[in-house]
Amino acid sequence: MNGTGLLRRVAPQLLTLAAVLALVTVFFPSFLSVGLSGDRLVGSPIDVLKRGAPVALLAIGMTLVIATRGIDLSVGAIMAICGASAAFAVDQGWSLGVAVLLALGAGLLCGLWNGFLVAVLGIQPIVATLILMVAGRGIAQLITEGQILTFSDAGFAFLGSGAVLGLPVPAWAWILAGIVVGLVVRRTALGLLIESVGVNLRASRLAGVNSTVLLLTVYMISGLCAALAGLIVTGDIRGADANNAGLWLELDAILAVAIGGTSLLGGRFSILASLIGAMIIQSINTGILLAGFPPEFNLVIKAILVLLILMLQSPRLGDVAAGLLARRRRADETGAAPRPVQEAGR
Amino acid sequence: VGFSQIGSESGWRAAETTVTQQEAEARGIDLQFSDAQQKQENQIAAVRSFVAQGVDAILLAPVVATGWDAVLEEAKEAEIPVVLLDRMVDSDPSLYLTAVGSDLVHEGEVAGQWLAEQVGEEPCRVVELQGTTGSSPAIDRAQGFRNGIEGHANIEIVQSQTGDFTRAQGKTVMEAFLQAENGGADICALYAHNDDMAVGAIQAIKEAGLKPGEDILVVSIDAVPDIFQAMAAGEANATVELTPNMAGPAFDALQAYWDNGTEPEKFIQTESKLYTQADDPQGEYDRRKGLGY
Amino acid sequence: MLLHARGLTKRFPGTVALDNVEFGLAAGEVHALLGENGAGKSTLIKCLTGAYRRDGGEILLDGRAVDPQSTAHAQELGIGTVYQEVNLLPNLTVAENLTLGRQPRRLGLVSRRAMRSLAREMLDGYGLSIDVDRDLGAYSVAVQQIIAIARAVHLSGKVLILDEPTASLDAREVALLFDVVRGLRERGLGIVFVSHFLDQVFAISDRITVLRNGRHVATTEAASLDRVRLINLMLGRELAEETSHNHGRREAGAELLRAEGLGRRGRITPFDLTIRSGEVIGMAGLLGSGRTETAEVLFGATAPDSGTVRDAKGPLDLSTPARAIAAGFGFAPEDRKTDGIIGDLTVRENIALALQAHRGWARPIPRAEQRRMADEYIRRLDIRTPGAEKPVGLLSGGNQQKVILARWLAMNPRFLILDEPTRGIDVGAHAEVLRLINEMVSSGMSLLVISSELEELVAVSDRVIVVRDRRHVAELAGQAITTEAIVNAIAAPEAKQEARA
Amino acid sequence: MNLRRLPLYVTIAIFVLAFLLCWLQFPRILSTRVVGNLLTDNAYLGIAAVGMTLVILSGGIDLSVGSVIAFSGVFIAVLLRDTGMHPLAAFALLLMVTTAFGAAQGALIHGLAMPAFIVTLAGMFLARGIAYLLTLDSIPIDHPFFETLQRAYWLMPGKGRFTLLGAVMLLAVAGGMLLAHRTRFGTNVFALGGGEATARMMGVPIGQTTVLIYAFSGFMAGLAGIVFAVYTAAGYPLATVGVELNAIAAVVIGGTLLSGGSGTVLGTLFGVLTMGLIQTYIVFDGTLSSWWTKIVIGLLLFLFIVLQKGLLTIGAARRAA
Ligand SMILES: Nc1ncnc2c1ncn2[C@@H]1O[C@H](COP(=O)(O)OP(=O)(O)OP(=O)(O)O)[C@@H](O)[C@H]1O
Ligand SMILES: Nc1ncnc2c1ncn2[C@@H]1O[C@H](COP(=O)(O)OP(=O)(O)OP(=O)(O)O)[C@@H](O)[C@H]1O
Ligand SMILES: [Mg+2]
Ligand SMILES: [Mg+2]
Repeated sequence: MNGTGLLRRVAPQLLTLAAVLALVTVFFPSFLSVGLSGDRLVGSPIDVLKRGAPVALLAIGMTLVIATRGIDLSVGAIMAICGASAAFAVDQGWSLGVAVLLALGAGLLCGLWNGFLVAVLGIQPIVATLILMVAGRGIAQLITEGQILTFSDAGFAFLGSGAVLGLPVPAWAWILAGIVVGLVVRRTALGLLIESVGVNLRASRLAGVNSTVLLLTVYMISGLCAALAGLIVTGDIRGADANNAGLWLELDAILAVAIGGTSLLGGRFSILASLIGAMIIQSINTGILLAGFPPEFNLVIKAILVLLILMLQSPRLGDVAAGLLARRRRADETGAAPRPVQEAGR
Repeated sequence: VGFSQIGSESGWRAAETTVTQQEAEARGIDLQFSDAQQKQENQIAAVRSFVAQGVDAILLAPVVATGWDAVLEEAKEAEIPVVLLDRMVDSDPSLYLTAVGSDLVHEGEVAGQWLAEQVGEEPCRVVELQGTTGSSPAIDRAQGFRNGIEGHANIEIVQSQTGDFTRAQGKTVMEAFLQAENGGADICALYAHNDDMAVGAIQAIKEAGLKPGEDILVVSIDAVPDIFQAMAAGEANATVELTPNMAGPAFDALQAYWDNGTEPEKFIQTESKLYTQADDPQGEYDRRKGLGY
Repeated sequence: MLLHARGLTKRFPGTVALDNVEFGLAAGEVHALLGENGAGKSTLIKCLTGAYRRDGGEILLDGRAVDPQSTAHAQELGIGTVYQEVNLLPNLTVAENLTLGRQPRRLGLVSRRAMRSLAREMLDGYGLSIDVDRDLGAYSVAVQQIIAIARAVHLSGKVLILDEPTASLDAREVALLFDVVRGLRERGLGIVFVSHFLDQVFAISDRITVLRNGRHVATTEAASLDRVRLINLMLGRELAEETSHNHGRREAGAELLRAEGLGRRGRITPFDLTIRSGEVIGMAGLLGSGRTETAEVLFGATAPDSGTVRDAKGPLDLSTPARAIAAGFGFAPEDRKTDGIIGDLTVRENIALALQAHRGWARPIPRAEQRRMADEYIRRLDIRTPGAEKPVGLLSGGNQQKVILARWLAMNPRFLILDEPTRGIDVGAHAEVLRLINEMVSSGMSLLVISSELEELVAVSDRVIVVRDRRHVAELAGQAITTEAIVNAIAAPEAKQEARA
Repeated sequence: MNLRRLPLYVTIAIFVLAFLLCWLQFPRILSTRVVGNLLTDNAYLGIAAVGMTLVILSGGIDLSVGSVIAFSGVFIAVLLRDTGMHPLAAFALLLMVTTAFGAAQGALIHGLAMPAFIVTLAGMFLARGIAYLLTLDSIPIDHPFFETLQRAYWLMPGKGRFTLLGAVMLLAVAGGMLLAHRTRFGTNVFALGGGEATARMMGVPIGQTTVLIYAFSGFMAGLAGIVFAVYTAAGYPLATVGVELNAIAAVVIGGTLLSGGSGTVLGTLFGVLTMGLIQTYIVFDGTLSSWWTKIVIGLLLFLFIVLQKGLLTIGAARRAA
């Protein structure tokens, strides 16, 4: 997609983001201010970039999975597994590099498993990944033995809460991952093949697309993204919380993809739009926290905002409005034309 | 003995499970363990299965207070004594043998009183990290803390949000609090409904360039090992203990009941002890480390 | 006029599919609606039946303005329609498909028994012997087509619209259908008939309306028109040359492939097949006889469970389509909607897909190159589209078929299988496809062409394989290839094997 | 035998086989007590799953179910606490509310062409959020009528209880079967699942059907909420988190195609029972730690699904041959 095409594609998401930011600013006026504290930037926008990292990372992989007409419910559990593996490794005194490799390896393996169930055994994606969603947290707890496995490795903690050039590491992580994955799928033919499989698997196979390998790849990328997210949340709290790391984040990731305008029925996708979607969700979350409502309001506010956003983005909204208008106009013209007499059944 | 545990959602809960298993083993009791994954429906089903299996007694750590009448009656009909662990139920006391637990409201009070004592007459703006919205510890510990600071108009709770009992949410929400309260300069103390959230919040405070324990007082509940480590480093100020050893007293009561039918008291309260930096936090940490927290 | 459309206009982004079209249907007539691929025939029908919301114009039924909001509404008005793509539900049973929305009920519940007998009654007279309780998907496209027609006939109180109903039917079934249609005409229904088979059009129609590029060109009595004039009206130009018989024009090349004992249990009885380079093998047979299965086994779409295929260098691995493609095979399937096009992707991407899949994801075809390819084939195959970036699902049926052909031409395979390549293609394109086939063959490619149109087979084939009951029963070659010979081979239980010239 | 029935038979066969295996290990599992428990403990899930089956058959999904159940309990509890209403009146009011809620979701899905997954995800947030707004506490219900409902059971030989709740579930399944397989509406649901565009061309009233489907699911979720409220005699806003996923899993294990258009309501019942059996087995085992419980549930789920898939493939191949 060239520059203007890309801009047109993500325009609704950008507008929505702007609207959400404006809304939050109304409730919390200093929301948009960014300052410099020491050598790092601070302020709510930076918080959004940082806190949105797990969902943004998950959304990258999820976008590809959804583009193949799949869904990956297990990413939250994979985060827990990978965080636990890394914390375990650090706890054992292994080097940070080993820990990171172990976590990424675990993520790839989980993705491979999902991909195997979907692509080779032909199990429906939602069920296939449900298995790991249920079992994955158990595996993570097995690794941590049910505890919150804490560590004090400064390097690992840096992954979660450090900053480079003023920007938090998690923000760098998703931005870079987004660019890398985005470039890989768009500069190679991967994106085209993924979309083709998502639109029509059978026809794609008959055109020679190796859908099995493609699906495996896509689920593995999703696993890898989840592994990165897991590393970040684990590093952030300096401990692997197998039970809570990434809990229900898969739903937020799917939401981000949907807000990003990628159809849950597969086909055309945009990673950039999904990432903006993730930032929209995070802005809502942070906004709710900052605005200081009682916590019991959180869910209702979020639900209403999400519904509003989706309704405004729905292509049908224009149609429906136009339809209503047109009907009124036509009725005006013909002086309330009588509806045709319905034929009695035969 | 069948043991229906809520789940393994926090370090404390895991420790309770471990301790229960250890206590059972020490007494030669065959423990049937069932994890309900935070769902009452699973717990009810598990208790029913225990009854169907014909166990000798049931330990139940109820996820909520309500909704136990029917299944407890079934156990009673099958003459299986039920002991409640660490949380109460709303049912008629005749339906269970006894309950072992601490008083959640009291825990909050202890924390609140400590803070009131600590700040004296100084004005103090407190931020509160609540537990999971709607859970009974969240409700009771919030209430207790308010009781504890009652009459001290200088202490004001200015922010209150849920941190879901987790470290990550504790940290996230604390970051927002710091943003909202002038970079944290306006905050005098943090009250967290459990230690895990406090540990997360402490990191957020440090990352904002403030000193937890000094710039912002930190008081929380549970007394898990990590908070002692923080206390030893001077980053947390106080915690209220909730002992994970609920099973010990429970087994004692059961033993007495089996031996000669002694009906124990209906509520066996465990102590809600306050620990501060003065109480040898390093030593407490070492003592607790191996308990499976 | 029974049904009258005035000034009908329908715009799609980038196209005006209907431009102020006038169309009148009288009671008791069969009115053929003709035009090239993309002329707007299907769009007109969809506007008439409420499937599309029109942008302008009015529709009169029995002189009263009607405004069908949905196909259900049109059905209530007494308009029954068979749309171009077989629009039935493969996951429902035949009986459910036939009676959907009108299932007989007892005490509020659907009565299965009454539904079954109603369904059987509806199918009466079409010469089908099928189990109405089986899922529709278990039957071939042809059977589904007949069921769709039976459903529409049942629904049409006043008007019956048939959009290319005969595309997948054989001569016998067409004859049966025409009997039904004539019966309805007697009863005073108005019937709209769309087809690219001009013989059929002349056989059944009373009047003809021709559309071109979304505009109304002419409406005349069928009797007053001859083939050439009609074609000129449709094309707006003279058709270059009629394709002719090619007997003896080609030299058989060297042996390219040899299949031995290839088959799959339950699908196709093991067969032997030799393919020489630069020849066209035609494949004839009744519907459901196993022609598609032969193609699928050859292409790895269904893995064979016996036999081998080898070329000069040795055995080939044809276990998946991708491997077959790697071995230089290509396959344009019969059911283009589910097996052919990738609807949401653009014409460009659809054309480039096979080549791209073959090169692997890491070696993308540069966009400029894709564009060049797409533009070239749009020009060469005369694909009617506003541009290469149009989603292929929005093209008219015939143009979709051309896009799939383009996909394989871009691969330049040594052996290409075309399953019903001319189905649903207009006269102009039809000649074009046949010309293409000849062109490909003369460049050394070998083809296997499956077709229900025997003339077409006779015209292009060097050899013809006849399939019956899932086995290859005869092979004709050279001068022996005549429609009579093929019909005899299909019909005669003991086909004359000596037809092998 | 019709090919479309195969998944149902496979599901039933797997359930019976699994039950036999459990019985070999724990003979006590074959008792009326366990069977009674299986029906009672899974009553709310079964009812919700019937609604979910129709939704999935139509090619949709309803994630709001768990939250609606929780909302229902809270709604009833608050009504009974704060007004003098009879529980039956409260039930009726609740069913109207949840049905309307479902219908609204359906209307959004159809009217704005938004994916069901997302609309119902928002619905899930909304329903639980409203439950929070009603109360944060768990509210006990101690109405005599509730006790009557709770105590209504038939004592089977062997001390097992066939409860009213279990009966309600079986009725709901029977009703669902009639609705899905024997009404025009049901066929329309299948048609929608087979392909929306095609169904539209065939004259299926898409909008009306979609709204009705989600309204039905909302109704069933409300009914499940009532059953759950009776089951626990309380309303609790945090209850039944994630039940929608269990319901979906039960529907799929029951042989319904998640992409829609193929499946049976009866299969769903066996899917629910299979999930219940897994739970029971794990409690009977009693040695699994928290994490092993999760892993084993996952493994068993995997096993069931793969076995089902395998049997289906073999069955289909055999028929083709
Ligand atoms: N839904 C749609 N969106 C956009 N363009 C469309 C759509 N449907 C049809 N068109 C365009 O409208 C024009 C007329 O198409 P239509 O299907 O009516 O042709 P047709 O005469 O039926 O052709 P064929 O003989 O190939 O079936 C074509 O250019 C096609 O690309
Ligand atoms: N007239 C009919 N009555 C009953 N069953 C039929 C009829 N025609 C086809 N079938 C069934 O449909 C199945 C699928 O046929 P299919 O279309 O694959 O065969 P084919 O040889 O490729 O035919 P085609 O000529 O359409 O390419 C066959 O197995 C056959 O049993
Ligand atoms: Mg057409
Ligand atoms: Mg065929």
